[in-house]
Amino acid sequence: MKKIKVNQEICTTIPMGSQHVALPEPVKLVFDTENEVVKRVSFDVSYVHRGIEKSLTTMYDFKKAPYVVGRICGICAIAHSIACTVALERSIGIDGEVPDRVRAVRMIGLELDRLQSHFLINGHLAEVCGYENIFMHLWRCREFILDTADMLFGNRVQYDVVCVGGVNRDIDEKTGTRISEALEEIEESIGFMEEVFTRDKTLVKRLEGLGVVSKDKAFEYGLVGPSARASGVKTDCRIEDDWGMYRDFGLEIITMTEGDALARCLVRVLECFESVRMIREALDSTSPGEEIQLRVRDNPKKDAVCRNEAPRGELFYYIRGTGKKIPGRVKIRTPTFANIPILPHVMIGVRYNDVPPLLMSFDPCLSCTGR
Amino acid sequence: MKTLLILVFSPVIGGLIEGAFRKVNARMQTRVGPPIVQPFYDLLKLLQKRPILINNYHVLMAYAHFVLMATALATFLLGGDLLLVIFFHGMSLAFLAMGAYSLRSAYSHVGATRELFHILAVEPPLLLIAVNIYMNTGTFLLSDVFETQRLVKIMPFSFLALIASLPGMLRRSPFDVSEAHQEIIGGPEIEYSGPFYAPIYLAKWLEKVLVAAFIGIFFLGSPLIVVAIATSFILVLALDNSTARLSYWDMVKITWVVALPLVGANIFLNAQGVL
Amino acid sequence: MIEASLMDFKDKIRKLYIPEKVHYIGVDAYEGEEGLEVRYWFFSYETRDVVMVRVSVKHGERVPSISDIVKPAFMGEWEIADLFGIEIEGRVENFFLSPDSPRAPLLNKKKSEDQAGREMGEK
Amino acid sequence: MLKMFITSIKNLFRKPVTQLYPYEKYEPFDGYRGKISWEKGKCTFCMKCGRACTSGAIKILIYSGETKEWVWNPIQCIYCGECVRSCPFGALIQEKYYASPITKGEKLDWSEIEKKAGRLEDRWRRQLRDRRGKRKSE
Repeated sequence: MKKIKVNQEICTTIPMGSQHVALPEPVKLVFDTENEVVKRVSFDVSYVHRGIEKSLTTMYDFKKAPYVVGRICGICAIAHSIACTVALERSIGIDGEVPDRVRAVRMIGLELDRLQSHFLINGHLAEVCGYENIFMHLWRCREFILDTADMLFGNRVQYDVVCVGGVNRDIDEKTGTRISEALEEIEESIGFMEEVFTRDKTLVKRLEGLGVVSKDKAFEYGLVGPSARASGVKTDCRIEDDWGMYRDFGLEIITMTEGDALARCLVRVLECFESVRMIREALDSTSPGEEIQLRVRDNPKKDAVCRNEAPRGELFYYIRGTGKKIPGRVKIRTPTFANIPILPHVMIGVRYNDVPPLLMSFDPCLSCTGR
Repeated sequence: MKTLLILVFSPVIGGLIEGAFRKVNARMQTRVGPPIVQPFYDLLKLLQKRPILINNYHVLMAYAHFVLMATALATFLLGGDLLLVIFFHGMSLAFLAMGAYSLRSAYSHVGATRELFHILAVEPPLLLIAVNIYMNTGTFLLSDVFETQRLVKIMPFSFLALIASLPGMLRRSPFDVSEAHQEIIGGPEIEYSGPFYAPIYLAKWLEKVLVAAFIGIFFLGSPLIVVAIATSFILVLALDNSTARLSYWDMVKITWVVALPLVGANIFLNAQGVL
Repeated sequence: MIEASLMDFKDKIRKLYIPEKVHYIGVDAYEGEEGLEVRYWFFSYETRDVVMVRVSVKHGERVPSISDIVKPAFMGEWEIADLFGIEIEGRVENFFLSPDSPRAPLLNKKKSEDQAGREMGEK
Repeated sequence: MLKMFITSIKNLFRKPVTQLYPYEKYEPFDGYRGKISWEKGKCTFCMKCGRACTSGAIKILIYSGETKEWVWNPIQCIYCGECVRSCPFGALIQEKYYASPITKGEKLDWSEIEKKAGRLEDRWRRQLRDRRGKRKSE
């Protein structure tokens, strides 16, 4: 009997990217679809390589590094700065001497950043589901968080507050009280977000059961951050590699077991509550007026790593100190890098109109990935 | 004379409706929103842009879309046949889909398919409503229908069915699948640009006037006619702002499940002489 | 830190990597004075330690892919293949760099020129 | 869904939260990282700010004699404030206002300035070396 070979090229090819409305950043995904059901996926991320790793080993000395790596990502800037700084401090050998106040300020920065990032991505997710009103509401709430950050650090997103050996501005008493008032309002808006993602029927209908990642798959593909926690993997770099005081404050790791797009959203929402609690604890733990910057005399001389929990997941920095001002090698492994390999597997069999929400629920940040 | 007036004024009114849509939509999202004459600025800007021609057929279909939409509206306002209006409207959308099929763009193709589903979802309820109007007035000719006062009293369920198919007709969430800009970036309209997009943009205004006129039939002779039209548009916008986009099979399913039984019930009640 | 050679590093990784207990972080390369080395980074959930598997590689040597053991490893491997010009099995060309960008930008300049020359010679 | 429906209707009667930006002024908070201003009297041209600058947006031009110039490129600047912190004399202040956008007429030719600064620095280094050499030979 003669076998009939089905021509694979019959599929409709829908390219998504490198520029697309649903994508905040350039990545190219090509879907082969049949009746809008995705059969095959291929992807390309070669659009935004900026050579920051190279420039850190040739152009900038280590004191400028936190400012440079802050420019890798527009949303999780301070996560990069902190990871780089902590790795540099470990390389120099002064990480034990960093005062508590510095740790507290860094924690406040990172958690504020996490809040605004989670609001951003959940709002964007609602937007790609075609729910513009939620998008506007969530981004308005985010605007308030940005204002809070502006009040604290003088910038809305690029805080530029971390430097090697400390932080470069302190939070005074008056701002501290204003922040604690602002936190209550932020908590209210998180409550709104929670209500939206649990109660709103059309949104839940779109997201529920979309792109389920089982716990085994999550382990197998090494997922990180909220995407992993939504599948029930109990991992959080803030606990595992604690540069701040997260273990002292008893940070709770939020996990869910469903592993679908809705669970990934809800993990982010619940993490926001936890972030607000961390900011409160950090504000109360120390008082302003302590020394906020150590004098750095040495150059980085050891090999050091830092794993920091960016809003998107584990951020890994490796610095090879050579005893010179400029480190020998800086390796940056960004969270999205770990979350991309699973995407083609999750997307197969999904209807094309569910692809943008599915992609967004993993919270990709391609500029980070390109570096 | 009347014809001329209608031809001149309906795009202006359509533009204002479009502007009001944007303004109200913005206010529902607590934004300030653009000025109400923004659509006219947009149109002027579109006409000034450099024309980029992909193929002649594609552009021809854009004009066909516009001309048929205008014909549908003119037929309506001049008191022509109601069935003709609905067929012209459906054909106009079909031309848009055909134009979109003439390209190689994947988004355009997907959008065209979805546009056809739009026709599939929206036209049957409209036709049934027309049938219902015929039952009550004995004619499809609109000039005779116009003399009937307050149709809404005898066909309330048909009116509700019209409201239910409005999001589909106006391409508003939850049924904005054909232009779904986060998925297929405008669908059938994606490859039009500059002056070639202008007829499509104008046709959108005219479609809004057509929809408004359709709602108006039910309230003829009542002082509430403008209020009724405005309220139903605001309802559609509020629904737009409180739902996520559903898929096209959901659109067909929901529109049919909601609208068709409503009209059916009205036809049944009219036949029984209850209403 | 685990030192390994090109011959036995896959066995060592296979022994080390258990998906539920060890998290794969990434792969990285470094060009020191002694030559190129490829490092595989793992994190153990139990001991909370970062483990590095170091493999020294000569220029132009083929490195087998570990993506049959560690599934998400292919992206990191393609990246170092692009950035350091290391030959990795099953790589996709220009995954991270655009086609018109300089080859192997993270290598020291002189060596990368040598390699470019060699590639030209081969063609 | 129902709640958002009601909220949307309610929002029609609320004041919008967005601003018409160029017409309504935005007032930044205290400590906003804005424009960097330079006070000529306090500056000693020690070049610390230039060295601390991450993006190389500050150049100091030392001509022969007493004419010196401090140039700042508001486009290249990343507004981290490292120069302000590095200044031992308080000659640099970060104001809390936006650096206003540059119009065509006042556009800095930055590459030209960088070249000039490089040349001047080279000359200055050479002079220094010569002077040292003279001192040694004496």
